[in-house]
Amino acid sequence: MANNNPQSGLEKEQIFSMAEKEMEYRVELFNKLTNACFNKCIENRYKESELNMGENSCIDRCVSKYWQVTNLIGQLLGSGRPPM
Amino acid sequence: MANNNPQSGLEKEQIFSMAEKEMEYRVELFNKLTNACFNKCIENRYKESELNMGENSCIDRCVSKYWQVTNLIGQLLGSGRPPM
Amino acid sequence: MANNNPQSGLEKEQIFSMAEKEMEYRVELFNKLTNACFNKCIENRYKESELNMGENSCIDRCVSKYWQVTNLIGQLLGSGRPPM
Amino acid sequence: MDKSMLGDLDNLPEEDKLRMSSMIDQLQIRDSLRMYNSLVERCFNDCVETFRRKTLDKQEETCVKRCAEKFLKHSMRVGLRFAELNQGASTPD
Amino acid sequence: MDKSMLGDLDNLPEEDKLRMSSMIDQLQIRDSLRMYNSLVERCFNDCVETFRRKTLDKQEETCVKRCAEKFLKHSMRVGLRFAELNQGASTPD
Amino acid sequence: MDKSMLGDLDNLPEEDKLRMSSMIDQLQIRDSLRMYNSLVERCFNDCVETFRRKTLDKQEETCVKRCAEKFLKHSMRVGLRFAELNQGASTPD
Repeated sequence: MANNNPQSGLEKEQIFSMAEKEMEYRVELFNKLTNACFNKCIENRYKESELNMGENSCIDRCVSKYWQVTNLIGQLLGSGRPPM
Repeated sequence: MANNNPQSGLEKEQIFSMAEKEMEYRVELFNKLTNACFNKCIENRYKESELNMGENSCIDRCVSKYWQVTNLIGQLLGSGRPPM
Repeated sequence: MANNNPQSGLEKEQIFSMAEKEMEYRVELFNKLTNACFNKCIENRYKESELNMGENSCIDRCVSKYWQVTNLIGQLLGSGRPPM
Repeated sequence: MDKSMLGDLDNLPEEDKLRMSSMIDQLQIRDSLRMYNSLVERCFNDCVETFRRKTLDKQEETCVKRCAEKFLKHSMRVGLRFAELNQGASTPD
Repeated sequence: MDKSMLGDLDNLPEEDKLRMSSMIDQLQIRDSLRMYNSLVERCFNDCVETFRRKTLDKQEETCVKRCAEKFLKHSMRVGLRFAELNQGASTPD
Repeated sequence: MDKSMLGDLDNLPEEDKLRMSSMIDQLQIRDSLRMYNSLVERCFNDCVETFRRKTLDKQEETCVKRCAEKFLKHSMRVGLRFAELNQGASTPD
């Protein structure tokens, strides 16, 4: 098996494994964000199935603030790694 | 390596991988159902270690209603996939 | 492929797979313990970023009690398996 | 969640692209099954309070449907905003 | 959880049956370790409220034992009902 | 969490040591990403209550920083105590 790729097989495995964890992290971030903003913005009596104007603008601001908290804590953890 | 199976190796991998996810889904459904019904039906002062009659019939109805919610939302998600 | 190891390849796979689950269990135990004791001991107004004396001694006792609950339930589940 | 959120595959060799793409598919299937489970959990918890009978009454059924629909709409909106932030398309207050 | 809930392996070739069965074993081990962890978490949260000493008092110990026993009995009953539903053996209200 | 908590590799053959050590590395990476996610979730939930604007105000920012710092200090202390218990170094009340 000729391997004229600059990366060895082992290095490639590590790249894929890291990429997988990175993706799992993104999926989890998205799910936690979605749940947090649902809890903060949506009244849970469910009088209707549409989002009203107040809920819509709450969602937009909530996503934005959640994002900022992610960045803030990312800086604090001192990692060069961006949250996404 | 003779492969006189109608399914190729790749197809078989996909079947096993799908079966695994399906099983993980069932385990998670069972665990969520168990926790939800414990929260709804069992008084958490733990005055005794037996389930009393009221708790027992609450559990039976709770499982049945949880099941119906699973089906209802399954229909809504438009999937032909049964919840089990 | 000579295999002069007393363990067969399959047995080895099982040992690694068991070790992995055991480690996942420990990580989850540690995370649940950490969260439970944070919820029980730390006031969540965050008036300062230091742990005060009361919080520190609460944490120590909380870890100790959580550990005892782990052991108690381990005995009850009748497993010879130690919680760690 | 939208596939595009999981990363840009354009500058990979063909063989790795395939493998990465299959990895993303696997994650999406797992994620959608989990989402289904947690949507059921949420709507059950919010809508079903009494256990005097073993079938959902009309009111509980309506509540569950609205809960699920509302969550899906919410989730879609969050997805849009999230994608904007990922592309750095942030606007002032 | 009961193995039978995870599916019917009868109409598979022998080799695949083995592999599927080993997969189920793996899931069960992982699930039982998780169950152990979340049972401890629940009973600790419900039963231990004060931290004036580092050992459980008698009352806390009794509470934890009852909590765990009650949860296990509950879980068994849920398993029975769940299996019935899976077999379509549903009866009227 | 500290690597040493995950077990003692000394009495393994060299090849297995490597594999076990790589497994531990993988678990630690996954765990630290999860910890990051749940720290954000916790501090957001505890510190951000109003949505009249789309940027964090000064007070929210301070709260988030303290929350994260406090959690990290807490987590470190728990780690120390946990390690002691694992080594059976328990002292009386």
